[in-house]
Amino acid sequence: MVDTVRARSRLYKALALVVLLVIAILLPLVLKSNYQLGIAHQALIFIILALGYDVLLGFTGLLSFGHIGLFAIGAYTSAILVMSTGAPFLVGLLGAAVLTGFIGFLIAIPALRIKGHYLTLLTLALGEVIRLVIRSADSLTHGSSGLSGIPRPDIFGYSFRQATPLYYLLLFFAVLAILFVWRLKISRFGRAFMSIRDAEIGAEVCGVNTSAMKMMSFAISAVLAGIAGSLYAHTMRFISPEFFGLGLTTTLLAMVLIGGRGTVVGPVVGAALLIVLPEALRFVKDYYLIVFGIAIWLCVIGMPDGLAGLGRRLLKRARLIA
Amino acid sequence: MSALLEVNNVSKVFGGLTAVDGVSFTLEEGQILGLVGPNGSGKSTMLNILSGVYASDGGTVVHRGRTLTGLPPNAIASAGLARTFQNLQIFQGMSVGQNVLVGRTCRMRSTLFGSILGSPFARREERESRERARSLLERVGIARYMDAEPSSLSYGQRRLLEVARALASEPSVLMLDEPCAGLSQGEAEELAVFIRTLKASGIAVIVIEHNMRFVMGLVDRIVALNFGRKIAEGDPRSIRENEDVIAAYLGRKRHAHH
Amino acid sequence: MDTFLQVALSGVTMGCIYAFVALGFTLTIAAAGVVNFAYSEWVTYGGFIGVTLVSVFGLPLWLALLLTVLICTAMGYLFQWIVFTPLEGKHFLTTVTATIGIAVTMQALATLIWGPYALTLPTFFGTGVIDIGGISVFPHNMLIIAAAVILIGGLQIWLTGTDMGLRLQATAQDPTAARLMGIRIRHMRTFAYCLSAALAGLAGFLVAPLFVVTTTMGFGLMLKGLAATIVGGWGSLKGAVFGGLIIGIVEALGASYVSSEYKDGISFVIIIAVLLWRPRGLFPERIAEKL
Amino acid sequence: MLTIDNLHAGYNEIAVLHGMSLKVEPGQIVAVLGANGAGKTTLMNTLSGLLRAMSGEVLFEGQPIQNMLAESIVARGISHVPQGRRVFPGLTVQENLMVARTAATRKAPGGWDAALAQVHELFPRLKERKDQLGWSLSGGEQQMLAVSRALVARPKLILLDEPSLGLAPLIFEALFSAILEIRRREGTTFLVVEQNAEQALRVADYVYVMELGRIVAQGTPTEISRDPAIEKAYLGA
Repeated sequence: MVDTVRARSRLYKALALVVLLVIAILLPLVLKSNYQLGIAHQALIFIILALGYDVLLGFTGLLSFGHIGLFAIGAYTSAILVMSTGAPFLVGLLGAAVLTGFIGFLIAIPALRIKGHYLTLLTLALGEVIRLVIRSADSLTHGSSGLSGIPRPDIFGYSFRQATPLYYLLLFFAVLAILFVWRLKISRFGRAFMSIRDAEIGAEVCGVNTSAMKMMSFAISAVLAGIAGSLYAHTMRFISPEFFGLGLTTTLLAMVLIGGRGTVVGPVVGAALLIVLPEALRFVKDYYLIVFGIAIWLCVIGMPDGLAGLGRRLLKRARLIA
Repeated sequence: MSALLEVNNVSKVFGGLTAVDGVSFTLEEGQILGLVGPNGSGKSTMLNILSGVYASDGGTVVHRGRTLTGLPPNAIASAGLARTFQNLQIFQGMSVGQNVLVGRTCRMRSTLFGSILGSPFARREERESRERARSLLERVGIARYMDAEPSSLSYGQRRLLEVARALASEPSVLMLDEPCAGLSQGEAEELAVFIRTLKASGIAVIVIEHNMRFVMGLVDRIVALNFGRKIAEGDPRSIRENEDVIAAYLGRKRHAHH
Repeated sequence: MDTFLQVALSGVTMGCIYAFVALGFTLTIAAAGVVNFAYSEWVTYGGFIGVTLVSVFGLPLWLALLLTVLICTAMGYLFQWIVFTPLEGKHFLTTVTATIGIAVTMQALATLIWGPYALTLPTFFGTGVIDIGGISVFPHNMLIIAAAVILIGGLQIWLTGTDMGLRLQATAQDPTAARLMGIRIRHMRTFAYCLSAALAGLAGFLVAPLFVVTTTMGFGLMLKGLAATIVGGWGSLKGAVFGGLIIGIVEALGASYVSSEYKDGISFVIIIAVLLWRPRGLFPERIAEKL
Repeated sequence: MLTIDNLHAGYNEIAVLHGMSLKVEPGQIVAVLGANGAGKTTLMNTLSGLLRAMSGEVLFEGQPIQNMLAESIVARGISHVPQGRRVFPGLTVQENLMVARTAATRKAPGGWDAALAQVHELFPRLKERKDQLGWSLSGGEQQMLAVSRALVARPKLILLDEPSLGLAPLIFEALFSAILEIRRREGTTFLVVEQNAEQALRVADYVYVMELGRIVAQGTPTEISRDPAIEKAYLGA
């Protein structure tokens, strides 16, 4: 009985995913302007970034305020590699992923000893220092005026200059990221991450090497941030240090929390929602932020598990009634 | 023949207070050992040292000829020492089945990429671990909650979940910290029966427990602590009649122990 | 030497402001266990309310200062009631996120009310400079330092010399034991929020003439306040004061002898350096050893 | 004075007390004995209002108090000396006592000065250490301070939770004689839960034995010390 319920819920889940994917594939047919496609581009990039943040925050329970710093490093690394050495896009992307992964790994070393709010403040300071360094390394980054004219992705001679092909490229990466994080979650590594989040000492005596797992979690989330950064640089074609500030950290945090931390669908929905919503509500921009802040507050108080948790609860109730 | 676990002269100091003071005892294969003593006598500290949660300030712990002293908890778990907690350390955000699977971590070998890409080895390992987790949950009688959240379990069932999780690492020594706290009389009796089946399957057990009725009826041997020191060791009958133990519990006839 | 003293004096001035901010931020952590990331906005509002009272309503500065502190206190009372009560006893992650949300709302609201442009507040003593032993001193700086001495000294006397002060300390140190002494910890917490908000108003008002009032003013100050809590000890009121002064002085010296370009980075470097050296800050909290 | 009837209580949804009933008469010293995990601290925390009762009734001077807040119960005249003492670590001895003042302190003859003098007379050590911070006191001194904090509130009933815990025998003997002295002078009633049976049996007027959240035996100290129930409660059948 239990097994059939499980199998059926799995089937529904798979079906929902296929439907979503089909919608995502057909979306460019509906989106008329490059402006609308541009929003879709951003949503896809932030899905990757939020998924990586969720690995750290939602799975492993580590609150970093410096994640945007890694995103920035990814963006600048890729842009500089491609623009100043003429390397192909894929090399820039790879370079960004490797460098951010390495830096994530470095951040993890002190993070093993520094806990709770101290870790949050350390990462906040690191993120700001990264931004200051980018701003003052004029010769490489053009300082606060930013880097412009970053070329669009070009893979084996095929240029993703047009908005629609670029959309499919980003969709491809986002789907890869979703699959990766989903497989991670149901693997022994994902379980180890979550056990650290829920009861660190319990995890240790269960044989989880908490140090190694925290490092891995930091590195994975950093690699995803690096990839997202690279894609951002080559999609927007302009980056500046001001963009990668603490305001963006807040937005990222809200994406994961409103969507539902510790889940795969949560950051996807959260990122899409928080990119599309302000654009849709552009005419009330100032009011939007007022409502947005209160919504964050309401979410953590009233829906601690985010939209994903709310959805699960509603489904359960529906099943009980049926 | 050397013992399964040898604890030699172990000490632990917190600030100025000596919580465990030169305690030694041995545990044989398939034995059930009770660790008793009044509040603050150092039992929990002892268990924390054995499981690696605390580093000891002196002495050695030797398991099957291998010195465990100074190893981190996860290495001690791999060596075959598993434990439960008095104030439960359940992974609340994971299903009951996943909780038990975490207990198997130290027996799993698949790599990150093997797991993500679903290599044949990783898939087989995952499947086998799942089956083992299910059979362990069946043994403690909560298999039907495999996909439920731990919060839907009763307090007693959560204790059993921790036992199943500890057993998932295939330990040779299982350490239970106050397994009866919060259990009804009936549940405690069921637990005693279950612990005896573990003994029958060759697992040695160390139990810390305040419920003396439970301890006396279950264990083969008792080590009694007071003020961090071992004050008596022997079978349950001799412990119950031991003057020092009675004094430690009831405050009668105090000798110069401290 | 004179330049050194000059720089040190301006460092002490800013240090006093940081101390106010760190103190107010720490008060709610100590008394209610709530980390209030919206504190930055409370400081901002202190500045804006001050400007409004002076330039729109034409109130004299002293009255405006008094009213600003009063309005902020009322705001603190209202906030603890509506915003923070649901957060008590919740996880650090929850309170941080919720208060960041509140900060976003308050900042957007400030932009809506006062606009995105910088506003200015005149000082009490004009822009003149007085000369004390070869050092030129802005009278406003002296006012800030005097306010800090009076306020922090007064707070110290109040905390240790009055029933209410002792009860607040008891609540911070052990709320359960405090309840057993018949202390109404609810009232103590409400009071801590009001005091915290009053300090924010004061800091915002006093700092305004030194710079300009913008919607991000409080945020910059709070980052310094955070650095102060790391240096002085998380949750410690004394630590907040010392930490604030140290950050202010180090920052001023660094800006004048190293590079003013990196002035804002100094407090971040201090945070990183201190935490790498001592993972739980310079003066770690006592934590329970038992499982 | 205090009547507990069929009390059920515990933490979260887990009951620790399964129908406790006991009575304390004015001026008595009543001891509740039991091994660890019997539910003694849960009983104390429920009486002082730190925990809500699940069901049952607690009458103090004829009034139900089981749903009152800790702050109001202190005002009614019940002071709880918690397990582990819980002295305020960052306050001096004097400040710890000042914090414990209530309306009753002021109303009593002599007010605060008399209360302080009484404490200093009972525990001269606290007078010597009056400017020392709470955390720097020894265990025995902390226990004296914890009892004194309760005394300052001029209560009718003092709840003592494991006063002997972690104390050397000589020190808690001194503590118990101080308790007898307090009762002689003020007529204060005491409810003491203890693991250390011998000491409690010496001073108590009436004794209850607790096992797994229930009363399993009661009587005068002489009756109880002969009762096999007590040894059973501690050492198993």
